[in-house]
Amino acid sequence: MATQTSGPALEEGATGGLTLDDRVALLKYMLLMRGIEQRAMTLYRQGKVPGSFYDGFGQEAVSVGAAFAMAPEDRLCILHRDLGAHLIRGVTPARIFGQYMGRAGGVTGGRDGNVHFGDWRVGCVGMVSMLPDMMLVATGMAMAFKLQGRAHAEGRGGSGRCAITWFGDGSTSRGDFHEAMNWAGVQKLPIVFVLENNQYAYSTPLHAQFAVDPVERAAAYGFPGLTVDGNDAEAMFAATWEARERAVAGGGPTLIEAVTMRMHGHAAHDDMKYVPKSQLEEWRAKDPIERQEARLRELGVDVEAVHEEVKREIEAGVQEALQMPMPDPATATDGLFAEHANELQDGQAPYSGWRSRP
Amino acid sequence: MATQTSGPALEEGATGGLTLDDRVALLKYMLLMRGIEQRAMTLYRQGKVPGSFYDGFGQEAVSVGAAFAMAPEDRLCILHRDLGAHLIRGVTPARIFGQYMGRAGGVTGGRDGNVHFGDWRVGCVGMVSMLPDMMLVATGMAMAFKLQGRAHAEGRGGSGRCAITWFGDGSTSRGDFHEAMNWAGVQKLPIVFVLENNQYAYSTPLHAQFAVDPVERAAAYGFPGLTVDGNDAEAMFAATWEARERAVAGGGPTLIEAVTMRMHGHAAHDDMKYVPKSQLEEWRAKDPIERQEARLRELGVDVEAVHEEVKREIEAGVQEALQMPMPDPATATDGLFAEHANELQDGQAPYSGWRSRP
Amino acid sequence: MSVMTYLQAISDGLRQEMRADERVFLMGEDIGVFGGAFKVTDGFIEEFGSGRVMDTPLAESGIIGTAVGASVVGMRPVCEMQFADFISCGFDQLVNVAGKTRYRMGLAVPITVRLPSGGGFSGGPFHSQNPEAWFMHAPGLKVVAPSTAEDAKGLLIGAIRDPNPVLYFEHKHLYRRIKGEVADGTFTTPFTARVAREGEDLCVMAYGAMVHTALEATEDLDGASVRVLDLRSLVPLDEAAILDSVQRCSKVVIVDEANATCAAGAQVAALIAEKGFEDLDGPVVRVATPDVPIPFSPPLEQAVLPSVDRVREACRELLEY
Amino acid sequence: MSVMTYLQAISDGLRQEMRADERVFLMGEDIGVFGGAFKVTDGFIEEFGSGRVMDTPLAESGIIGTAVGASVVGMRPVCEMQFADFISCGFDQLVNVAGKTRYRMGLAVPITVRLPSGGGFSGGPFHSQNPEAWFMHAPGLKVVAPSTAEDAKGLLIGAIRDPNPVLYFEHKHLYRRIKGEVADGTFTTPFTARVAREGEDLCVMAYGAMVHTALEATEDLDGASVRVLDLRSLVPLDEAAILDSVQRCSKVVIVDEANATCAAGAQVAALIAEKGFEDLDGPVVRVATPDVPIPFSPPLEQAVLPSVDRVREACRELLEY
Ligand SMILES: Cc1ncc(C[n+]2csc(CCOP(=O)(O)OP(=O)(O)O)c2C)c(N)n1
Ligand SMILES: Cc1ncc(C[n+]2csc(CCOP(=O)(O)OP(=O)(O)O)c2C)c(N)n1
Ligand SMILES: [Mg+2]
Ligand SMILES: [Mg+2]
Repeated sequence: MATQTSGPALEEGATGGLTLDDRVALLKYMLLMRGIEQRAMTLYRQGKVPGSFYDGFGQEAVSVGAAFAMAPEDRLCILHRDLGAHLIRGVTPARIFGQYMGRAGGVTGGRDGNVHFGDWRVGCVGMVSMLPDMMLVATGMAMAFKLQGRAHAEGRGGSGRCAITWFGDGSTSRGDFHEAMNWAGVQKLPIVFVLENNQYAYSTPLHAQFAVDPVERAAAYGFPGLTVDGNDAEAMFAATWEARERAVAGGGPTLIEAVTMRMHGHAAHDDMKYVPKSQLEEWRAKDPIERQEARLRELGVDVEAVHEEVKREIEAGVQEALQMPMPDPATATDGLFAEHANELQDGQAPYSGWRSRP
Repeated sequence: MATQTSGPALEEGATGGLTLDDRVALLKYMLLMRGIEQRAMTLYRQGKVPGSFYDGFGQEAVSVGAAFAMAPEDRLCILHRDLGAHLIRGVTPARIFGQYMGRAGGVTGGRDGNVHFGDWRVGCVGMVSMLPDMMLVATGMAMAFKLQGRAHAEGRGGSGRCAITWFGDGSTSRGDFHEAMNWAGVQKLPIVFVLENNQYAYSTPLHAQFAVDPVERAAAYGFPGLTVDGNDAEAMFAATWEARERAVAGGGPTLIEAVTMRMHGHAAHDDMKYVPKSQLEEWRAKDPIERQEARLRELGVDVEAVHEEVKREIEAGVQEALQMPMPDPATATDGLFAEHANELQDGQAPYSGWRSRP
Repeated sequence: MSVMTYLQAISDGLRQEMRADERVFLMGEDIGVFGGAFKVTDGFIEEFGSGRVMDTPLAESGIIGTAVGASVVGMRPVCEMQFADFISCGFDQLVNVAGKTRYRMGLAVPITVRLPSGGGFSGGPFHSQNPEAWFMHAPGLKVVAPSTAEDAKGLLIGAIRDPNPVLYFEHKHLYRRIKGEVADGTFTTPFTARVAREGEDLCVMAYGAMVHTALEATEDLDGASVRVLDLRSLVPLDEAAILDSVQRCSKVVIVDEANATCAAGAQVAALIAEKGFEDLDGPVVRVATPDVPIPFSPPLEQAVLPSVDRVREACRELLEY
Repeated sequence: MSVMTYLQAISDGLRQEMRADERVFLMGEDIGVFGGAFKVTDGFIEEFGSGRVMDTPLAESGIIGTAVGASVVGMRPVCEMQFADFISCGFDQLVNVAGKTRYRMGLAVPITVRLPSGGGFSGGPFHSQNPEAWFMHAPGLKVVAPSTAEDAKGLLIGAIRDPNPVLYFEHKHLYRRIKGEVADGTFTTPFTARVAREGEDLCVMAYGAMVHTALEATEDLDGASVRVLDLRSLVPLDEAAILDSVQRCSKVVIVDEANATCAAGAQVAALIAEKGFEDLDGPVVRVATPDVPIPFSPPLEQAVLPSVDRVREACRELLEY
């Protein structure tokens, strides 16, 4: 049986603990994610976002909590409901809005759309649509860390490297899920797999994807699987932080099942008729942002100030993005092939724990 | 934990029990398989078998025991170490020798070689090389049985249909293994999966394929997995028969791990240097044919007479095959597309239990 | 006869054939309760039930592989890829199992795979591809690609009835843009080319959405009489019709929405260069998408996809040759 | 300089580059302890250890996908497919992840995939394929295919050093049949065509094993002067060298061992028909394997693979044109 964790907040001050600033940061990134996606939806309705639009409304704690646990030198493959992870790594709202609108200044300069991006300058490989291909890419990064002798904490002044990737409940049905899980298990790689169980894959409910919760598979691949409240950013942080610790200590992979709910349609056009009203209501009560706000209010934090700050950042981002030109059609066939190799770079890692490292 | 069965012989007379004739038949098919493969190896050395040559020496009980449990109306995807299953379905030694030698009268008329065959007239789809693609094909058959209302025993005068397929330990690493197991589990299909664990995938030992024995995965797909002595034909029969019974009763799939040993190289050219001598010796003592012979001798069966009969059949088969012409080069591009659809037909099913059915 | 969109014609073809043949059933992601990402199977689960309109796990190899298995025991599966792009994930089962079994074993594999393909609406690199040429280079698979509502229905029913694996490319950008008269009930369209417009000065050859681009580009071309050949079927390729058009027109422009290298158009051009050489009066001109992924942003996407203007320009130049 | 077989040259290229660049490591099934199905990496695990000569699980998608991941964090993976045929199982990772990441994200994916390809020895439908054209139709992948020992080494090192995904097709039937002088140490061969024999009456264009078939077929062709162009690289395709040969010879025969439709040769023919038309004096003739799986039995296999005789016949006919 997989372990169930209810995810108590960690003690402040302890390694892996959260300071008050950290806890506020978790809220801030969730608010940023939600705010950006909501604002983008407006832009979409105004016809400023081409193609279709996907968001992660209701799932903010999953990407924010997990990515918050990752070090600057860690590497990430971020999926389509995980905008928070990009924000934590340091991708600015303006570049994200530019991305959505297909502008030259967007993360991919208009080559790819909506959430199909990733900034290699902050340690991320942009996802492909084919789910969950990125699980193998992340597994390969972890494999390389081991080959390079940079996987383990002993390796380089305490800074072991870890890979992390997210994927959905539906994505667990595809072969690449298996090849990645098995590979990581056989080679005992430093990687964290975050299974984002948001109850649906497009319209398909869980029971049509699997007979048994896939968190139970982890043991059969030789590593731990645990179920975490995916609407609790601090629980997500704690579980990921522990998994990362084990990984860089040579303990191998962890599968974290983040139980959450996709509160919006699969994409902008989806009216979600297939979701029972009661299910939505039940989950609305568990909103991850409200949960974090309640915590912080109790600790005396001025939550409204955080809201204001986030609002300003978003509006500034939108304005900046709206100034970005569309890409030049004359560049449409440039850069298919690289002249020189580049390599993923370290990203931002706002967690206080990384600043106190030796 | 997966169930371990030591595979006691079943009671005679009981449903699913083996008569003395059945037990002799098990020996006979194993002898036929071994004899044909040995004779083919001689033909190979004489340059009469083009390409390369694979055999199932030491693994005869796996295909013979399992296939013996299948009904005429069942459907099979047989793999490359499982010649016994073809024999049980009624493919003659002559057509098999013809197949190996690329003759017009071989099962595929020279289009494909060695064990890459399957006779649709006896309910089999010939394997492709890509392992384990056939697991999905077999799963699709089982899915169709259910759609057609012919899956379950209640369905049509007690004759529910079941699919069966074999695959190796190495093949469990590929995505198609997962997609098939998951699909069969979700849809609770009438299918028996036989994992032929012969300790190696080509030169690769088990620990490089998986961290945990894949029989443990069955539970995570929602159905039973059991480990069977793959060198005991009667144990294989018993486990498969029970799995088939459950399948046609609507109980869903079963994963049977047949533990055995590949006693020859991967193919004719492979000297198996990577296999420790002691491992071979240990397994030589567990030879499946000797085991069945000992049983039958104890019951007073004239085992040598069976040998003689088999020898004659094989020699007759070789002679017949040697008379077959090579295919006509003018036909090389014929038949890429079908003019009419055909459909797998019932095959031979020598088990006495099928004769006593209503 | 009824007037239908291209999309409605596909739905109608499926529905009619399911009514006519109980062996036909549908498999795909979100095709049942949701009615499909493009709503092609909207309402089907109500009429035919969840057994015949099956919401599968997210697993394309699984979809193709199990369809093959079902087809050889008497069923007629029609698989939907949510987007044609995802066929890459079922590629192996398609080219190796579905494509080669008949030749190797004499066992027919009557499956149909529906592939919503093509760009033009900011779908980006993974929702805009036209991968048909991969399968033209994989023996044993038939490949069709309708451009009109009528052919959409007739080719689909023809694909389902064909005893071989047939890849049916339905162009997403035609779904709601194209309308036409479509016969009621069931009928099949042969896997041959169709003359979309008669003409004798030059012939534009295309299939799928590009047929419309070709028609528009050459509607009024300085008075030239331009023939448009809708290939309609890529495997088998209607070589006789192609060579006949070369003979009639002597000048040929081939349009592909797919990436240029080794595209269907390359095969057509190679065929003409070998078997129609003597009839040629000018180079065999190609208009295709350059070899890059299809970019998302409209100015970039428009820069790479063959436009009416590019096709017109190519025809003009060739006419002047 | 040493005389080496084609296979030894591949091994030597790998070994030298692994010595020269510690980021290079190998992944594949049975390549370590066993030294590879064809013994290309025989003895490597002793020299480089099991970390750099990695026996992977039986999982081609896994091999390509993890190689991509390793490559973007500073490694230079070289993947071996046990047979080129099995690339179908890693197809998606290759065309969608490896091929499109640089264009979409500006992130280079420096991986090499070695693909032992080709028939001629009764390998049957799944151990004889020449799937290179699939990848020519997948933007973002480079494709090379040496025909000589020297190029085998130089193209392999070039592939490893290239900052892009490169598919390296090594023809199994050349492994031990072809020998030649090969420079010691490390060197790279440019991804361009090579004139295998000068000539002016006709040019045969080919790559891989078919270069030898072409040379043999035209060695003594009734005194005709026959040029043989070894394409060597399929992506990028050396269009200048191809068009230059057309200009010099005016007659062209293109040989593919791959199935004819949409093969590399179709692209070359299409290129010539468009850009070399004015230089042509006769149809662009193709010799290729017909569109069927490669059969196992020798008389059938020989009937479909392009033979010296078929190439000679095609050249004779064209010379008489
Ligand atoms: C291989 C593949 N097949 C089909 C799709 C189309 N598709 C896009 S998202 C989606 C559902 C994904 O569900 P899940 O993995 O649960 O992720 P979620 O969107 O719920 O986060 C599907 C089927 C895809 N992206 N990839
Ligand atoms: C997808 C795929 N990759 C590679 C191969 C090459 N190959 C042939 S057999 C084999 C080992 C198979 O091992 P296992 O599944 O254990 O079967 P066994 O031969 O031991 O019965 C390999 C790697 C293959 N057949 N299919
Ligand atoms: Mg989901
Ligand atoms: Mg094995």
